[in-house]
Amino acid sequence: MEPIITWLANLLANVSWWPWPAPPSAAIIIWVVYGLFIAFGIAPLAMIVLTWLERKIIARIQDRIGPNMAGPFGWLQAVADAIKMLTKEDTTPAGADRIPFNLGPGLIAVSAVLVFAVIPLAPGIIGSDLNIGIFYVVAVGSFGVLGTLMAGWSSNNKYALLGAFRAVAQLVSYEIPMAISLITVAVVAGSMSTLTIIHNQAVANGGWYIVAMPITFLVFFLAGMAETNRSPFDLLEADSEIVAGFHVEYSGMKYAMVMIGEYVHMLALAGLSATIFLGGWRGPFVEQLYNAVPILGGLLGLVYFLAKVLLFIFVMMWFRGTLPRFRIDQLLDFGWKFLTPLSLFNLLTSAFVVKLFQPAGTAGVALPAGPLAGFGGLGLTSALLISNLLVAFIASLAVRSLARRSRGNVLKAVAGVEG
Amino acid sequence: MQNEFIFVGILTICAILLPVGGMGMSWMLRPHKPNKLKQTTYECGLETVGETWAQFKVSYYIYALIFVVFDVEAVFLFPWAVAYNKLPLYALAEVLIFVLILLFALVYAWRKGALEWI
Amino acid sequence: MEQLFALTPLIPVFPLLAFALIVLWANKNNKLSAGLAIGGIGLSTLTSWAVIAATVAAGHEVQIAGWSLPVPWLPTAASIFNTGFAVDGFTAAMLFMVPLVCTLIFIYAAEYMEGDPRYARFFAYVSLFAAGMLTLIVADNLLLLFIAWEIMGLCSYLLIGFWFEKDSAKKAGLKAFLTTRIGDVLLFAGMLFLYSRTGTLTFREIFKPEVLDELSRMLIWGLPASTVISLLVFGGAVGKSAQFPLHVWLPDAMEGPTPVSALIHAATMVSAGVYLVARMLPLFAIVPQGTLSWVAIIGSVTAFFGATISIAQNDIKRVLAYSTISQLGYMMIALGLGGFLAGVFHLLTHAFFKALLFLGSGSIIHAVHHGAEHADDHHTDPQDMMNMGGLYAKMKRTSWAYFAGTAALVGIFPFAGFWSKDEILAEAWVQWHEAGSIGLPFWAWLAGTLGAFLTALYMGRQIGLVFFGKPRSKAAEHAVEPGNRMTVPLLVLALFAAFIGFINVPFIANGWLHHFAGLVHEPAEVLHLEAVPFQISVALVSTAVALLGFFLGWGMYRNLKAGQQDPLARMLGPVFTVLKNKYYVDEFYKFVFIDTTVALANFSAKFDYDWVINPIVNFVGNTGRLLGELSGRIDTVVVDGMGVLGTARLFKWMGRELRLTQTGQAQNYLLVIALVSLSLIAMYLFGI
Amino acid sequence: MQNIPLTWWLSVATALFSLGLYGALSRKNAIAILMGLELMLNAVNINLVAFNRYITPQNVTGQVFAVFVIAIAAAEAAVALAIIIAAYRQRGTVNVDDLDSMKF
Amino acid sequence: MTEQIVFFIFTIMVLGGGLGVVSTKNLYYAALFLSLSFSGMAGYFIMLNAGFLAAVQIIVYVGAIAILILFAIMLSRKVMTTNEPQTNKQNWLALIVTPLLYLTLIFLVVKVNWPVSSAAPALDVLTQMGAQFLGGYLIPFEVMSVLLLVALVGAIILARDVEKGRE
Repeated sequence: MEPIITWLANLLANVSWWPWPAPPSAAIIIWVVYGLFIAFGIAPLAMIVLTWLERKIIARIQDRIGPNMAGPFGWLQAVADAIKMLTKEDTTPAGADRIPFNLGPGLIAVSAVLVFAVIPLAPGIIGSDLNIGIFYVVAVGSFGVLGTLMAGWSSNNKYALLGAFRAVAQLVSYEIPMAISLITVAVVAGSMSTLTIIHNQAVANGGWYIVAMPITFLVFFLAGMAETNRSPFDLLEADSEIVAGFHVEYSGMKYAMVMIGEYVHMLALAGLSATIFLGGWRGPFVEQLYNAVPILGGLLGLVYFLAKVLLFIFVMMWFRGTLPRFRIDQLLDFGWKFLTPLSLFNLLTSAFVVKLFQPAGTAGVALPAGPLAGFGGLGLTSALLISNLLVAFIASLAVRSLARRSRGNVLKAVAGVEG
Repeated sequence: MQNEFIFVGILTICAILLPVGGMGMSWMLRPHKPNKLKQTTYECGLETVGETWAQFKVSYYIYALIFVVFDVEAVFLFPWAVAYNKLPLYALAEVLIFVLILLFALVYAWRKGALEWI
Repeated sequence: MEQLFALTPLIPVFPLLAFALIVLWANKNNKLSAGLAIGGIGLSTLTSWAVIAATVAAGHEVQIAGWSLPVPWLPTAASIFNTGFAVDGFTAAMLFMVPLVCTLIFIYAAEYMEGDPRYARFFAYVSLFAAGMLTLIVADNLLLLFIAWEIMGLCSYLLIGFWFEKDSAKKAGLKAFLTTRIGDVLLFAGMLFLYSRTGTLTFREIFKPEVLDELSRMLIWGLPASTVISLLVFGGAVGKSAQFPLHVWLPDAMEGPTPVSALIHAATMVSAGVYLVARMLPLFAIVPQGTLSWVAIIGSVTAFFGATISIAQNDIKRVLAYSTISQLGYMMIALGLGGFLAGVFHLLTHAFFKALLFLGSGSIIHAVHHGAEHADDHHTDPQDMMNMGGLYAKMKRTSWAYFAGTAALVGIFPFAGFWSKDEILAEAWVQWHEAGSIGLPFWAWLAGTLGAFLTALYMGRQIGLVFFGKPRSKAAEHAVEPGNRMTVPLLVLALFAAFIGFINVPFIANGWLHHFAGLVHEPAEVLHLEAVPFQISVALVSTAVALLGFFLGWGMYRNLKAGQQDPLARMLGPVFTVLKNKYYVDEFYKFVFIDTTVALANFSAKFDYDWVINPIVNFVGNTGRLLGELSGRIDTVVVDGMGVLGTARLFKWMGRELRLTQTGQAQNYLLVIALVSLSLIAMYLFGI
Repeated sequence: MQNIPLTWWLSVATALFSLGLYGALSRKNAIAILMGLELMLNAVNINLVAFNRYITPQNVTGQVFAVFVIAIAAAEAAVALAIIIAAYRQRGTVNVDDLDSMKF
Repeated sequence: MTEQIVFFIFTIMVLGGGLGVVSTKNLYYAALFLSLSFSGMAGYFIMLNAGFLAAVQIIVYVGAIAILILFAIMLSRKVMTTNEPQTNKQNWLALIVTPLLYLTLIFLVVKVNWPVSSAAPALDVLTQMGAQFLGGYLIPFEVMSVLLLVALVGAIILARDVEKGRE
């Protein structure tokens, strides 16, 4: 890699039209290459591969075969779809607001792609280790909300508008539990940087966070699924109710952009879950190999990472294949009345546990060590696990009693009607 | 400028290029034959009745409202989370108060029926 | 033993926890609520004993300097409000009294309040109250003390108005709240001054000699800062401790349930004011003839004045209420004369015997009430002493306990009150003789001695009316002794009333309390803290007047028949009417403050109505028009002057036009704001 | 960083503030007025952060304040919009010219 | 040079967005312009060593307030016609006052000699911020939660009671 970059830098330095006085540094070149790779490599690939994968998996779940004609296992089907999208005529409805109508899908795609800036693909391969890493993820997600609203509003279609408003209500409802579970992670990791989070998931530091914080993971993952509008949270495009939701009027490449947005978002969610809860590229021998032969270690890390990502992707598709769609009131209730309080309580208990295990003050701050600091990372992991399970248990009790009460009300109402 | 954000800028430009390039390419490749019928609003083949801007529920607004409040809460909690390990025990107590007050807000909204989809 | 001090912050926590649990969880279950409350305060008592033991064991140094636990509390951007807990000898002495009396009263209340529809709520309130009082004692700074102070004010309001169906109770609660509020505002102002001048509210830091010195040299409104601050603080104490002229709320507070009267309005809360003055005494003492003499004067007036009113009351609890006011006056006398320990000692003993008397009166009321119900008589006021008589035969236990309390209050050797009251009088006596002339100490001594006589008189009257003679109503005939939960606390308190005085008897252990609690202000170096030697002449005089008064009262009233005229009323004539009406202070206040305020408010309301509703310009225009019309009319008569009428028209026109500037549109106002700020910046920039 | 002088930031902030003020002063629609107010608040934020960066770069007080401002702006927007909606429902208008019950 | 170009781009976003907000007749566009302006401001914050604040800006303004405004526009849009002028009677006065204010303030900005420090910016912004929230600015921090609570309660009452009255 190194010589090529130097060569590129020299080449650029000698180009007479270069407007800047100094030639771009090697870092800039790497960044540009990496950025182009994400935007034009990962994003379209994600759509092509994932649509094919989804069709195959769903087909298997539904006892079908799925696409099998074009190419081996039908994988050319996806390519054919992509070509069709590119060449299909693109109609804009007469009453649409043209500019926002065209901007909306773009914004959705951009917001999904931007997440990859902080996801490390392999040891040493990360766009940018922002110190606000996971907070950044929440932030760029906001553009997606705006894009959705723009797309739905500008279409001048009732279904689209209704779909957009449903979508926004859903997105904002699930953003809170997601953000709070990310805060929980930040409390445990003591940082929002994704690299630090991965570092803290070394076995010596306590291992993967999915072990320590299953509830946090669950909240995050469910909220993330809702954010990506995946089934069973896909009622903003509920085909049978509002046709296709906010993107009903889109066709051709703009539709492709919406789809890219959705699938890239899905990939990003899987990637984030893998990074935050499954240790990212962590796996046996990665670090040793990386220290010896960086390229091989990086490749192995990439393989592990991809495996974890695919696992999550599979889980999402599995959900889609098996679960029926929520009703909108159930969806919002689930978000606000269950996930939000659960994540808040989980945050508080986790923070408490973390304080118990806090090591003595570092870097000039005189802090007494927590009473259980001696147990180290593994102790923290097990204590967090216990507290998570406890929260889950209490939550299940609360849900049970609430359910019983509401069932009682229903029975009473029924009795009242009959009597 | 913070160096680590340069890549975010580069990626943003690349990401914007994606829809721009995609749409531009498709604009060059695809046919352009608009007609009145194609441009009508799609409602599964039925004629559109009335305005697009149908009666709209306040509930949507209320959800957005509650979201705003909790969003701001989350904003305050992120720096706390990062600084948490470097602060004494009172960090927990103070945030406990903060969160409990907002939990009270949630309970209020719940009790008031603002979280009911009716 | 030192480690036991760490328990201090827990002392107020238990009742607070009980309060929270009752409110949030146990409020449906009466037994559980009472159990929680008693358990909470019981735990506090035990904890307090541990802390007291630690203090006793820690020795003299700690008893003076104290143990403290500072807690940085509220950081603001610029500084940090500190709070914290502290225990010294004085605190330890208070810690012995407060939780113990509270516990006994809680147990008593568990029976007394039975059948009340808001039983659980009662225990929640009293638990909160106890938490407040205990916080106040262990606080090491004015801020925390003030918070506790306000909690108690709130509880007092809630408890006085506990039977809010009764209009009088509702009003009494309000009155107490508002009256004490005056004092609270003064105290708060004092705190603000103190904080702004010294930057701290922690006692220990305020009482450093250099800080005190600085305070005495700084000026507020042309007076030494220490004088202003201590007067303001004293204002707070006057409100809380029901000193003249803010005493009016305390007798009305007897509308609350009797355990509340015992708890709040006799034993603990009202003594908070005295506690505050005692705690802040060095601040008062910096300027010798300044504030302290005011304390003594107010104390003397209150002591005498309360006692005189008391002899003309018929309500059993009101007698005790005025007696409380009077006794608090004694404490203020002691503190005002610089006799720190004498005041504190009387505070302790008084808490025990006054709680005893109140609980005893509650027991009597309970009994008479029972009797009234038994006799199916719903008109007899069970609190009116004129309806009692001959109860000794019916309730022996209560009677004996009550006699012990009376003896303590009156100051019969060797009951507690004898020692403590004597010490106060001795303090005044010694200072009088040292001064050699008739000054404040003499008048204080005189007021105290006369007060002692009157105290004995009204107690004798009460004993005679309640326990002796023949029952003067059906209710009294059928009175029954209440159950053990009520009488046992009485007996325990009676023991204390009898013997608590010995902790500070000069002949025994050399005045133990003096060395334990009396020297806490030594580091401030402004007070003379030597114990006053026992004055046999004072003791003889006061015992003599006490016996005289007591037997006079007892003798006059023990055979009073139903419907017979009050003998004292016969003797004193119109004076008695004045006393019976409490010197018309309430009426005076109503006339001076309330009526004036209402009138002022009415006036302002009218003023406001004409002023705000119609904008300023309109008002000006109207006035101008009126004036114009008036002069126009005169002018028409005199010189038929059209010019003047023209002026009136001009004003009218201006008024009409200018009032259009009030468009009611925020944007217009915003524009004006922008314009004004623009011109202000411009003026600043161009130096106009 | 020093390529951009502090006055640039302040100038932009001032311009934004004036734009917001103009919006707040001249628009009829209550929501548009609110948007103008939000612009003004943001202009203030630019100032706070720029001062923080240029004058006291070592601490983050300016940013802390900016976060508070943002939070207050959010609360303000929530309540203001609720008021606007309520007014619309009651009177069928969001035109502030018509909402003048405060008039003398 | 690069920085100045970046600054210029963001300025176009911020001021262009702001201009759009106050000049467009269509409220929907105004809200979108507002989001544009907010995004540009986030860029400013990144340039000013306030990455966290930039993210907050996006989350709160673009992700929440802009959405809220769009919802409100939606709820009250029946009366919104883009044909009639969106400005009120005092438009001309505002057109005089605001430029004047702008000029005065610019004068002020240029005239004052700002005590610019050349120290390196803080690195641990987040940690410092968290510590300040819980330390020096604890009371504003806690009050903020009360403010949010009050805002929520007030907004719910306002927005809902009317709804009930309608139904």
